[in-house]
Amino acid sequence: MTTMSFREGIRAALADAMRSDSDVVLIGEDLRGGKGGTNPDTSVEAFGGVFGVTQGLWTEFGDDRVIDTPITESAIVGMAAGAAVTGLRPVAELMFMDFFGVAYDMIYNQAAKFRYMFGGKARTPLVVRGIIGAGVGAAAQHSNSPYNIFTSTAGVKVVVPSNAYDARGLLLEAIRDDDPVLFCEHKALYDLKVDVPESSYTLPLGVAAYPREGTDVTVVALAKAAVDAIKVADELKEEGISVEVVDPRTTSPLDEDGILESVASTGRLVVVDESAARCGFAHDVAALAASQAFDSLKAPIQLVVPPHSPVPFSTPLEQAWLPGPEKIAAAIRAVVEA
Amino acid sequence: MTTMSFREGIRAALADAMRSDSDVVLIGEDLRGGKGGTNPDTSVEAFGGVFGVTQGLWTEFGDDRVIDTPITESAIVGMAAGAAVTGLRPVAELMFMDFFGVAYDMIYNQAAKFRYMFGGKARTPLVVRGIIGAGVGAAAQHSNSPYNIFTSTAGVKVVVPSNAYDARGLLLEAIRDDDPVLFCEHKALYDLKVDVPESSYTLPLGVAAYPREGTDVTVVALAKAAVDAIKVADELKEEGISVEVVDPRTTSPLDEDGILESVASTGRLVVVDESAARCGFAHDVAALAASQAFDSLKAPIQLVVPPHSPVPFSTPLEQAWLPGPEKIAAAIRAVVEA
Amino acid sequence: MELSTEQLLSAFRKMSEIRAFEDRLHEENTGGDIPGFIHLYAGEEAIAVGVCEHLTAADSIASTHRGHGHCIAKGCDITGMMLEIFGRKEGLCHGKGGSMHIADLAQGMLGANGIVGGGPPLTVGAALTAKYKGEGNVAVSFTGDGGSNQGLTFEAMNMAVVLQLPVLFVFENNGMGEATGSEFAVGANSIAERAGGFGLPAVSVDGSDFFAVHEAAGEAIERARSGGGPSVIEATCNRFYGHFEGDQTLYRTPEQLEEMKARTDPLTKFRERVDGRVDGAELDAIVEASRQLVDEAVATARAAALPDPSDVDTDVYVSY
Amino acid sequence: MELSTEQLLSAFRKMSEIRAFEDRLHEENTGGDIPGFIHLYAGEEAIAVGVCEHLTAADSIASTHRGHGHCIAKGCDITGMMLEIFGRKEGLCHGKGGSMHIADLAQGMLGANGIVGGGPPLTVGAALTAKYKGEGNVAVSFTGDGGSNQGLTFEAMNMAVVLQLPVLFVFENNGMGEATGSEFAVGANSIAERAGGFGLPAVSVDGSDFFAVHEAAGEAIERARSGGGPSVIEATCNRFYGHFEGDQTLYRTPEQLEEMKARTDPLTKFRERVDGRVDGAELDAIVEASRQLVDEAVATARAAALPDPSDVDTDVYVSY
Ligand SMILES: Cc1ncc(C[n+]2csc(CCOP(=O)(O)OP(=O)(O)O)c2C)c(N)n1
Ligand SMILES: Cc1ncc(C[n+]2csc(CCOP(=O)(O)OP(=O)(O)O)c2C)c(N)n1
Ligand SMILES: [Mg+2]
Ligand SMILES: [Mg+2]
Repeated sequence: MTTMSFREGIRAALADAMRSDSDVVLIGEDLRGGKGGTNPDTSVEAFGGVFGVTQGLWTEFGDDRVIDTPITESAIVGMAAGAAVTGLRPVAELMFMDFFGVAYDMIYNQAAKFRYMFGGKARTPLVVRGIIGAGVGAAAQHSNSPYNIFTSTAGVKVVVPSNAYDARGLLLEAIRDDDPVLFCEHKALYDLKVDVPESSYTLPLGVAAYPREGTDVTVVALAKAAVDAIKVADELKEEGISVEVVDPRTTSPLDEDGILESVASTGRLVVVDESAARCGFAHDVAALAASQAFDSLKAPIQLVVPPHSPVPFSTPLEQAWLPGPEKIAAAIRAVVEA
Repeated sequence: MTTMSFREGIRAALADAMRSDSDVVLIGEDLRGGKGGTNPDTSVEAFGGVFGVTQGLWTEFGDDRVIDTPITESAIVGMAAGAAVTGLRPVAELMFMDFFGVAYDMIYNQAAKFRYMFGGKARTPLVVRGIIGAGVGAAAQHSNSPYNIFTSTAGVKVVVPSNAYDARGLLLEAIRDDDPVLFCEHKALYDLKVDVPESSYTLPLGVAAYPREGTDVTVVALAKAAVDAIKVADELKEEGISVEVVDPRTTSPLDEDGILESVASTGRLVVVDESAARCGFAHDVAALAASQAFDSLKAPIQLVVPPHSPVPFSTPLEQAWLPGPEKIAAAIRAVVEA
Repeated sequence: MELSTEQLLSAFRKMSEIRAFEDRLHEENTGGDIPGFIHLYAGEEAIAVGVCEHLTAADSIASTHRGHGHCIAKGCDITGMMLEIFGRKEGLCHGKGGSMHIADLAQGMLGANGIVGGGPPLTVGAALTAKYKGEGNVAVSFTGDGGSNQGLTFEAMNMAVVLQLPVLFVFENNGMGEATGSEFAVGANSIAERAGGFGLPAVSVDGSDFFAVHEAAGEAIERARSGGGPSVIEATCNRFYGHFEGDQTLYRTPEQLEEMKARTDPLTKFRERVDGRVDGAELDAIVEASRQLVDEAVATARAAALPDPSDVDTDVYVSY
Repeated sequence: MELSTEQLLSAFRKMSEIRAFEDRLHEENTGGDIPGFIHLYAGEEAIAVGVCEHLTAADSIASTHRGHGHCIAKGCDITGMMLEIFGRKEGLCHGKGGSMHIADLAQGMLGANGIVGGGPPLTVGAALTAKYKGEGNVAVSFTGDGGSNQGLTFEAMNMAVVLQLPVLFVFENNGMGEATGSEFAVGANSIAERAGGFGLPAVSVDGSDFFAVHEAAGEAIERARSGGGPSVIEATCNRFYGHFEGDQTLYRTPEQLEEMKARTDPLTKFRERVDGRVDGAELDAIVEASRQLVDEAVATARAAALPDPSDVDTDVYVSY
């Protein structure tokens, strides 16, 4: 065991994948940084990703495998998709997932649908990484978490991890998976450290984690919300409320059985989700429970989601926007008392 | 009263809007058709829209107001958004809503967020029209109904009408509305005729219709699904099952009270929705009921949604994909018997 | 580059097969038995064939909504295609794709594409694979004049130049995007010139002339194979049917169409060019054989089984 | 076009204000009091000012993530901007937007933009309004060298040419997009030449020379106002700080930066050019006044109230 930040976990998985399979290439903007710059020292990695995630990879793997590109997201994702169906195993970076709107056709109508449209003949081992999440003042165009949109897209898988351990294992699995995967990295987690095995490992897609077991209420939460939910669970334990935290880790495939079993055992459900106030991931989980665990439900399902607004810039507004610990605790109390 | 097809209803609303407000302009591909063609008769409307919706409008309103463009959806929607914040009232056509992925940034990060990002100072009276829906063999890239994605986007309104009467009234309202509206036209409805007033009228956004009243079960259904649900309701009446059909008509704003009241009165909910198997509009409505009408629910909520797959081409597959009358009837029976 | 008789016959056969396929589909379609949208390639055969005769199955192409010609030129099975267009279980895509999504990855055919401009970025990806694997393969995208205005297409060209990928962008300028003329929709003076500004060799050729296309494509593909990077070919042409089946083609007059067909039929032009070198009777036989092949494909398709409804949710993922 | 002393002083004042604003933000930022991302415009002042001096509030501009300079040049209130950047309730956008989303529609400033390439399509829309209303107004987009490679930008240029809209696309080529050089990322030989291929007049100017920018912009804007359609200006320049605050700028050496600052400072160059025509002491006073203005803006911002959390869901819709 060693300790890794979320950022380091992702970097480790990329390195694991690249060392073990020469078909894995990275494609994106400033993964290295410095191409076409004026610094005469051509061994410099000027960026290593905007958040430093890919630092060191170009030095180890070189130009052929760490491919810096112009600012041209449709071509980045499209190129990665085309490379994936023809034999590479590309990991494209969209930088901020907020930018999906300039490139989503290459996922939505292309990579996601190849296999189906072509009658099962295509394999598209593509990963698209991107940053999600509010909480750091990045404002309306750099703080979104559109994984609900990705989840609704048939043909892609979606990973939304909450810690370095999951991130590393799931990213390696995603890269080795033969289907397109959208891998979402919450920016507020990058510096968070947890224990992680020294050597390479994978975790299966579609299997939830249970960071806290409990009997009074099930809280389903992902990414930063999972961290908040764990904190709240620990606090409420003092008050005598026993909270089970289910972290699905991947929204597609979703560990439906894992969620339903937990709801069946507690009879109460709170879903915490940053993706959207409408048609979000929280609504998906709530609908799952309301259609398939209805008989075990003892109280209304509680959704802890942001308001139906863009993400505001100023800190007090942003904090009010986020489904943070206080709102989670209030929802748990409400559902336990109901 | 007169009789109009869905197509004619939309055309009438466009004409109503253009006649009454000279700031209304149409922007899209082949709205007229024939520009740069070789036919020496320059008065010809070669297309009038791919489904003939805009036929006659160029003849009446001319080049300045019916603006044919190259195939360049980001620029179409972006231009419309830019025109909207500077004083026009544009109606852009995306042709098939399936194409949103090449243009969505101009909605998601731009038009939808202007007002909020700019502290309430912008008005963006933009309508984006587009075709949705499966059922006519248009296959995986021309049959989607991504209104769940639109609904999850804060800052836009979303209209998904099921008949010519609603379509005409809601489209005129949408054009006169000062916020961006995504207007979804189900292609399987274009030829469907209903009674419509001769002269111009509007219908409010956010108010559901109740095409059938009933006491045993609430069926929430939109667009083509609403037509199917009405048919099923009439059939099941014979069997003694009293079905209330709620057609929200707009998914954002959503008539939450209207839906909740109906669910409170029947105690049973079936949601029929073509948008997605995951994080769809059905899940949104189910979550609404499970969180806010839980105590009146007597049975599990039933979701009638497609499988989590792209839309297949071949007719038997496509029929199996669609949430059609048989599946609606089965869900109603299941929920009534539960 | 002088072509052998065998090469000439092979090219003519492909062009004839495409023509027979499209003419026949036009007839079939009026019967209403084919669901969805059909876009016919008749009139543009010399482009697909002139390019693809330089390619092997290890090279990739990406196509458009108007994809039948590219499929046939790239070696897709004609019966398999017809089965697909009729939505049959044994179609090339098991009935899941249809006309606009025919693909055959084993032949290096990455798919027709319902998104205008969808092909170029994908082709750039295939070219990245080719470059990375270093086996001298190339990738080609076919895009219309309409698609030449899409952001996707422009981005793909810049990316290919920046990474110096072995890719050829072919612009089939048939003068129309749906009902809108390229005269209007392409703001530039020329698609090729505009593309040239992106920093890659770009030429314009008569796309109804197989030999002109074949020569230009040969140069570009050879350059790509030998590490010389991307190129563009704009090939002017005409489509002999409407944009899709059902289009009334009001943007041109019937007389214009007739004149155009008489002047720019790639098959006629080919015959004229090989007159004296190839026996006309042999070409007639190829035309006849092509028709027969397509007739049989239609008969097979009509008689074939439809997919089973239970297959609706298979083939979405490799594993889920 | 000879500029009056008044015009020269006005331009210098704007450039000084921008410089003071950005220098001060750079200092402030090291304190960590400003949330989010900050991109500074120092070094590029001559472009925003050289263009915007031709515009009135009835003309529109769309900007980038590096928007402060465009805002000031277009007439946004400096205190309002500072309040916004500090996330205050009385900021230009009531604290909802922040540095990357400052807008002031009343001034024709359609917004900074966090999406690279986001501005050009919006500008084309503003130009459509201008053309439709027929009052001789124009629209201008500012886009970086990096943004010049986005599909959005290419599409916008083609649309503007096709519809002959009164718009000017300004490309601020500061040589870098984040940490990647335009040398690498722009496959074409030149941004202006590539743009020219789209069918509109395109020139390249020294963007550190106010007079060069001002003259080229004057021509292009005059052409647009009088119905002559769209134009492109590529303005080469340098940014004096990192891509964003926090960037270590490893893609260039400190010596290169110093050399570049000495050679291409637009304010220094301006002073040299007006030497003899304008009194240096007057210019010094402007510099001093600009600093003071910005100091006061910072003081005001620091003292100002934050928004109320209950405002989180206001301003989403006009009505809902
Ligand atoms: C992104 C997108 N926009 C619009 C369409 C509708 N559409 C299908 S084909 C076509 C015209 C394409 O013209 P061109 O590229 O010249 O190809 P051609 O049909 O002439 O072969 C259009 C507009 C589409 N399929 N995809
Ligand atoms: C669509 C999109 N892609 C990537 C980014 C991240 N990003 C922000 S600024 C920037 C560089 C822009 O370079 P350039 O256009 O040259 O402008 P400059 O920063 O030099 O002013 C990048 C890549 C973004 N904001 N939007
Ligand atoms: Mg064409
Ligand atoms: Mg730059």
